[in-house]
Parts: sequence; structure tokens; C-alpha cells
Amino acid sequence: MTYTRTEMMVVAGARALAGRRVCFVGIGLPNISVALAQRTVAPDIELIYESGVCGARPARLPLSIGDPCLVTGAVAAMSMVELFQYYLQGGLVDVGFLGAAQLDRHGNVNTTVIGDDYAHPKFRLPGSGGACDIAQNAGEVFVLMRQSRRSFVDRVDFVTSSGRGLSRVVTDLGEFAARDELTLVALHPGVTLDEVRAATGWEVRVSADLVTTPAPTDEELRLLREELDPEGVYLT
Amino acid sequence: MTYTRTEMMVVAGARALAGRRVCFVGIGLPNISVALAQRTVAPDIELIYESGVCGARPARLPLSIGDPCLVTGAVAAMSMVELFQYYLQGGLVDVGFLGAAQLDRHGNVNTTVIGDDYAHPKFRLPGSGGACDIAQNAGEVFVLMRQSRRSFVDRVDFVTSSGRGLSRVVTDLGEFAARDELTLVALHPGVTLDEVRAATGWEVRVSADLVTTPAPTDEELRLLREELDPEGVYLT
Amino acid sequence: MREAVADLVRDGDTLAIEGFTHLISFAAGHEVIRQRKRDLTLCRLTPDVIYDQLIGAGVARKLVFSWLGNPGVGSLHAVRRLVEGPGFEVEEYSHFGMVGRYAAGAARLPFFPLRSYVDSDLPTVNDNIRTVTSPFDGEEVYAVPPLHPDVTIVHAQRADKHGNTQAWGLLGCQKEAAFAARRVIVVVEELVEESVIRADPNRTLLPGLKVDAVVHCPRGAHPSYAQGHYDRDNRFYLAWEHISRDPALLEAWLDEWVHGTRDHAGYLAKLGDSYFDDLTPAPAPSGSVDYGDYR
Amino acid sequence: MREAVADLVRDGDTLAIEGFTHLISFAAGHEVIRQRKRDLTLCRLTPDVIYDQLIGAGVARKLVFSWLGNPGVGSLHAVRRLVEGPGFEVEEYSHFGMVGRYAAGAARLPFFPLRSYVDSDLPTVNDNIRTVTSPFDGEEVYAVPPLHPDVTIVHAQRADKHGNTQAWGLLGCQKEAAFAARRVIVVVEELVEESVIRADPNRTLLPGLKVDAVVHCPRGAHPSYAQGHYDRDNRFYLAWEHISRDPALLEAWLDEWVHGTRDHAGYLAKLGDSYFDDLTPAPAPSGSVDYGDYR
Repeated sequence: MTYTRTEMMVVAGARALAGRRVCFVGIGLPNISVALAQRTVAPDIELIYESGVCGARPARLPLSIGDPCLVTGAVAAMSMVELFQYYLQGGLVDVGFLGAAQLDRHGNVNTTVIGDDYAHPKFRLPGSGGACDIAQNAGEVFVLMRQSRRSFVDRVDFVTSSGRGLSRVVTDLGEFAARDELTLVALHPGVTLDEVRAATGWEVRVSADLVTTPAPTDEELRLLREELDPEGVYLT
Repeated sequence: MTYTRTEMMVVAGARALAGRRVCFVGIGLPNISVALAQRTVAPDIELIYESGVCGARPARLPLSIGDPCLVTGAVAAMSMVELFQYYLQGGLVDVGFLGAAQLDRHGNVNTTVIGDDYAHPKFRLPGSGGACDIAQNAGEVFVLMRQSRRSFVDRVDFVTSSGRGLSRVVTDLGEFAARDELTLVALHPGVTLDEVRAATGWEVRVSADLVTTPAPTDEELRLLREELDPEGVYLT
Repeated sequence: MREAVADLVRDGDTLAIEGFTHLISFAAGHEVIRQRKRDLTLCRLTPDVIYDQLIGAGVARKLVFSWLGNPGVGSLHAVRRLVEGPGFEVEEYSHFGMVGRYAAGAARLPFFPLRSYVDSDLPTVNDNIRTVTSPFDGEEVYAVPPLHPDVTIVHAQRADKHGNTQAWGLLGCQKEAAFAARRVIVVVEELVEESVIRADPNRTLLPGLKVDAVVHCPRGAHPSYAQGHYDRDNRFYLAWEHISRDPALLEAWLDEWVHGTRDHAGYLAKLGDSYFDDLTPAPAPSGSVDYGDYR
Repeated sequence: MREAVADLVRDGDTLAIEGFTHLISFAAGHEVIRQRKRDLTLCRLTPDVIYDQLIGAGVARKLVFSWLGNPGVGSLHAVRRLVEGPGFEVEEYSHFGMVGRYAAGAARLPFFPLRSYVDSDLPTVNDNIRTVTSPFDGEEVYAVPPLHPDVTIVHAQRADKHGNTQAWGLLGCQKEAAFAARRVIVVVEELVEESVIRADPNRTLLPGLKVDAVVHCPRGAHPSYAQGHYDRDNRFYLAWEHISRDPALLEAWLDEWVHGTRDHAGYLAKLGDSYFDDLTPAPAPSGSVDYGDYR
């Protein structure tokens, strides 16, 4: 079956959750990856949302992390102060799964401003939300984002969330692991190293044992297209 | 109608709550006074219990501040961290109503140990419970206790709760207000100044406008004996 | 609503209309716009479309927040126009920081300690994010100061006439924002007998003794949602992207839907009765538990 | 219960059996006595009769608490005999201080700030009550350090097999004590289907991911109570005053009711079926709320 690079990215993100028990789900694309993971590699994964939900089992694809479908049928719904203090800061979260607007070679994430002057930004981004808190308190952090020279930069304009806890970045082109700096460890099928280099704002370090990501299976694609996101909310 | 000194004390304690909106109810005798106040001088008073209850309306006399009858029909039941942080420390409590084992002329309360050596007490008392917290955070503090040379002392053996916030002490003999030091402002009917002096471990200061407490009304006594404490849990 | 907002919200106030995606009192926000309040400091974790409308209408001089976007859609353009230009003040935190500010306010504490902000640039642009040292092991953690709104407005599923308020679903930080506030307005889908509240005391979000006004305003959270009552109107959130991009369109929208309606009943009448048909979920009952009648 | 206590409670552990008057797991406490655990540090706001029994049975070397009494009755004599004598360690706080210790543990914070202890002698006898200075206004408040029990045991009305646990009535600081703990045992009146829990997510006290063992043990809180299930057995609390005063009587009681019974079912059988007749309240239903079926 043919597939888009966004689908490959979402599938690779889902697979990265294999074996993880508790995932803190960030805004945007991570939502569809965790939904796929829950139906494939991680059926017992507990999903935690900064909106105050633990153990969500949504009957439809949530359009945001505050969607009512995340509450109905969940294990627990609570105040945010409880969620941030006891669940996240308390150390229950294995992996925080985030999106990002801009990221650098050290894994620092910028979701605050584009431009050098905070007070007079070229472009105002949404800000931290829970990202800065998740980055410091989750066992490890995965980032899921499209890669380009604009988003993959040598040095972010503003460090919203420190790269310290980041362990893995999944993009539409491949996958990076956090070593001394972000290191390319997998290329998605059909993507060349040159393409990755062209879409990265620094000289990419490539792992000695670079692998090719297995293509999405028919079942993964079927789940994405027919069950999880038939209206193409996340996938288009 | 004849009445006991304990009944007079409980009635005087209830009357002291007139005009108060939010009362934090301590362990022991305060329970029966607030129950009486709720049926007489303060029908709209909101009762808060350290056990985690706001707006209790018990269908029977609670035997302790953790009695299930305090929860059924209450406005709110919550965790203690919420109660202590948002209700008490948050400043919602007009008056904290406490019992005490030992009290001194400055209103300091001891409910911890009798004897000079904390590590080897002559007699171990229950300790603070919420009293130390209430003393500092309630708008004002009332103490309800029987008075004797053993309980009314010049200097308490241990300051469990500071006398700073204390404004009034109601005993079986009369009533004291906090001025520079505790000052007798009312004598219960039939009690003499000499009796009070004999039951006080320091030289009692007496207010220039000392009054006599009005005796319990028939209705107050009827409520106490027939409705609130027919089995004499608190009154014997 | 008119009286509650007129009496309790004053020009220059610090105002929090809280609710994380869920239970956002658009009706109260619209009334603030109708009454042309000015110079407000607006606080919210997620300013959402309601603050885009308020700020677009010119009621605010400052915004305190932690995530600035139209959830699931994109940007809040009216806010961004002001933020990217000069003269409008912003103060930003992470979600945990904002939650902590309300919590410190509710608990009357001088600061709220939290583990966040290490190696982040946020403390360099916000002097209200500082460090504090533990008196036990000497460890340093970050801290934020209390936030005490002059007025907090929360929407909930139900309250009694005394203001005893219950909510279910996402609870956000409404409790903390309300306890932290000097004045509290509660807006509800249903005004119920006191006995309904007292039947389930563990469900209570706020006691009446903390509430200054109760307003009965069904569907007052539209286009956000009220769990069990109606769904989020995602079409509206999508449509807002287009309206908000163009100041003229935004003004026309405010004229038509806010200034052009007398109150939220007028706004609903404009939407039409059938509007909520496909926003109404099938029932999913919680079930009942037994508190026991102890006497 | 036997396996849960054998696996999860170890000699030398710091153990918290929490529950404020309500939902105190006497059944778990008795099993700890049966298994003759030793050198425990016992934590509880209100040690209550269960800790008088545990300490009378010799399982503990230290007690951390905030109110030491038999509520509504008088003293805990077994505890007092040890506390007034040499060799037994105590560490005491106010209730707020104990609650704060659990809360700091649950939130993985190095300290919990609170307004209490000013002009009290408690900080002079407990070095764990110190001051901390606000990095904002320089105000000094008191602070207590986190408490991390090795094991916390809570009793609740119901849980599913995954340990997702719900409770109602007084909630004390069970949530904080459990989140603060390394290992958690939940003991319940009813083991229910997961769907019962998921029908009312706002009622959840603890998620299964924080729970290591679930034990189904009806009436396991006797002589304390379970809201809606049975009342507090005040006669027993009164009777304990007499038993606890005399070490020989206490030992005989433990021999008969704890060591002489195989488990809590045996203890209940000794009480007899009709024992709970007048401890059972008439129903007082909470009523149901609607979460809405969103799909």
C-alpha cells in the first residue's frame, strides 16, 4: 500500500511507544500516534493528558487534548494541580510525547517565539503549555515533528523546553536518538541521507548502524485511515 | 429549669457563635456547642471539620469529627490537603472553636505533654491535631474548656498552639476575653469571683464591666437534653 | 448575568475566566464585552477564543497565560496582533506554573514550589519565575508567586441558589482560580435544589461561602462544551480562524453576536433551537453511590 | 491479604495505614500483626486503635503522627506506655504538617510550605519543622519535608482488578499517602468491573498504575467504618479503652482476635453475621450525573 510521509511519521511515532506503560500525550500529532499505539504495539499503555485525564479510552479521535471523549470512560479525571503534582512531577510518567515548532541539535525545543527578541517577536508561537514541565519530569521525552531547515535549527531562538530529557525525535524523514547530540538512527523508506541533510540546519551526525524504518503495514494504514482519522483531521 | 455547669458552658459557647458565618469545629465539647448554635443563634453558620467536611448538617450528634453523619448531607467533602490549604489557610474561617487541656494567661494552649521534659513526659496528651494550624489561620479562636488550677496555669508546660489568635475562652465558671492577658468578662449565674480565683493558676484580671451570663433558657436546655445529646455523650 | 458582571467586574480588574477547553464561560465573557469594561488584566492557562474576542474588543491591557492558541486549529489572531506589536503586556508561564500561581493564591502562600524551568529561557523573560532553596536538603527548585484575581468566573453543570457548585469532566484549575479570587461568579447549566448538591458532597467544586453570584445560563459555555450537556462546537472554532484573522470581520462579528444581542438568550436565539441537535451526546450515566443515612 | 502483606511489607519498613476515622484498614493491620513484622516506622495522622494494636503487638520502633488518641473516648494506652517510657521514638506534627509531608512526598518536592507553628513549641522538639523564605516578598513560612512510606495501605469502597480505586465520604490524605509511597496496597469492600470505575472518572481516588496489590476484604475497616456500607462500631472503641489499659488484657485480645483467627473472614465469623445488623445505615443515594457518550 502507498502511504504519505506524514503517515510514516505517525506510524513510527506509534511504534516508538512499544513497551511503554505510561505516556503523557502532548498537543497535536502525538494524539494520533498514541491512538495507533494503543491499538497495535501498546494495548495496555495508560494515556495521561495535561487537561487532567488518566487512562483515557476515547470512543472517537480526540480533536484536542481537552476533548470530552477523553473523559467519558477514562480511569480518572482530576484537577490539573493534582495531575501535574502527583502524576507528572510525582514521577509516574514513563514517556512524554510532544510536538514542537523548532528544535536544535541538543534537543532543545522552542514553542515560544521566532526571532531573537522575545519582546518583539517575528512570529509568536503558542508558548509552553505543559511542554516545559513534561520535559523535566517525564522519564524520557519523544518529539514528533515535520523536519525542515526552518524547524531543525542549529540553535533555537528561545529554549521553551530543555533538551535534557529528550531521547528520541521522530520526523517525516527518519528518526533521531539523543546521544552527545541528536543522531540520525533511522531513515524512512525512500528517504535519502541528502534529503535529511537538506532539511537539517546543522551538520547531521549519522549513526554507524543506521537502519531503514520498516514501511507502515497494511493494518497500520487501515487503522489510521478507516478507524482513527477517517476525516483526515491529523493526516492531511 | 435547673442545669449543670457543663450545660451552662456549652450554652455560653453556642451563644458566642452568634453572627459568625464560618466555624472550624475542633474535637470534643465544641461539637455540641456548634450543634446548639446551629439550632439557635446561628442557623446559617457553616461548619467546617478538619476531617474534610464543609457545611455539615448531621442528622445525629456526631460522636467524633470523623463521624459519617457529618458527610451525608454536607455541602462538600474533600481531601484534608484541600481543606487545610484552601479553606483554613486560604482564610475562609471566621472562628476556630477548640477544646484544650491546659491554657495560660496569654491564651497559649497545651495539648501535647504535661511535665517539663518533652522526651519524658509525666503525662502524654494527644498532641496538636489541627489546633496549631487553626490557631494561626482562623480569623479568631474560641476555646471551650473546664477550668481548674490544673488546666488554667500561669505558664503552660508546652505551647502546642500559640495564644495569638485567641479571642475568647468559655469555661464552666465564666467567660474570658483576650486583652493584654485573659480577662474575666462574665461570671455564670451562681458562680463567685472567689471560685474563679480558686480555679485559676494566676492572679485573675477582672473586667471593669463584668457581667453575669444569662442562664440557659428552657429551650436551650430542651434542645441539648432531648434533641442533641439525649444519651449524655458530651454532657456527662 | 448583567447584574453580576456590572457589580463584580470593575475596570482595571484582574479577571480569570477559567476552564481547560471545557466549561469556558463565553456568556460571561460576552457580557464583559457588552459592558465595555476596560484595562483588564486577563488570566487564563489557554486564552482560547473567548480571550481572542475579549482582547479583540479592547477590554484588556495585559495577558497572563501559558498556552496561546486556538486548540486543534491554529492561532488567536487578535491576541497575536497585540502581542507582536508594542504596548500590550504579556506574562507567560508553563501550565504547571500557571496552575501553581492559582494554587498558591488559593492556599494564601507566598510562593508555589515546582520542578520545571531548568535550562528553559522562560525565567529569563519572566521575573516571577525564581528559585527557592529547600531548608532540608538544600535542593533548589523553581517557584512562582500567588495569583489573586479580583474576579474569577467559572462555568459549571449545576449549583444551588447559595452557590454550592458541582462540576464533572475536566476540572482544570477552576477550584484553585476561584479560591484564589477576591470575588467569584459561578455560571451554571442548571440551578438545582440544595438537596441535589448535598446528596453527593464529594462532587462539590466550590462551596457557596466562596461564591458571590450564581447565574443560571444554559449553554453559556458555547462554543466550548459542558460534559454531558453538549459537545464542543468545533465548527465554530474552525470558523473563528477566518474571522479573527481580519480585524474588520472580527469587529463585525462582535457587533452582530455580542453587541447585537441583549444577552446570552439572544445569542442562543440567533443560533436557533436546532443548532444544538448534533452537539448533544447520548447519555452516559455515572451511576449512583450510597452515602448511607446515618441517624 | 496474606500474600499482599507478606510480599509488600518488610521488617524495618516505613508503613502508613491511612484514613481519617473513616476507611481504616484494620484487616491489613491485623495481618501485619499475624505475620509478626518488626521494627516498623508507623505513620498516621491519628494513630487510632489500629496503631494501638500494632504497637501493643510489638511491630513498631517509631511513630510519626499528629493526634494521638482514641477519638471520642480517651487515650491509646499501649502507645502511651511506650511513649512515656524510654526507647520508643516519636516524631510529631500538626495535622496540616502531616498532610503536607504526604503531599510533598506525592508531588516529589523537597519541602511543603505552610502557615502554622508560629510561636508553637513544636519546631523546638522536631527538627523536621523548619522555616523557608519566599523568593518573592521575603516572607518566612514554615515547611516540612516529604514523607515517602515504603508501603501505604488504604481501604476503599471499591476497585477493579487493575487497582483503579474509588472512595467517597471522608477522603483524609489517602491519595497523598499513596502517591507518596513506594508500594501501595488497596483493600476494598467491593471488587467491581472496570466499567463501573470508568463510568465515573471524577470519583477515582487512585489509578491502578500506582497500586501494587488489590485485596477484596468486605468489612475490612471494622471497627472503623465505610461510608454507605457500615457505621463506626463505637461500642468497640469504648471497649478498647478497658482492654488497652491492661497489657495482659491487650495480649489476650490479640491472641483471641488476631493470632486466633486465620484471616479477616475468621475475625468476622467470630463477630457473627448479625453483628453488623445495627451498624448498617439506610441508603442515601448520591444520584447519577451524565458524562455524555461522545463518539
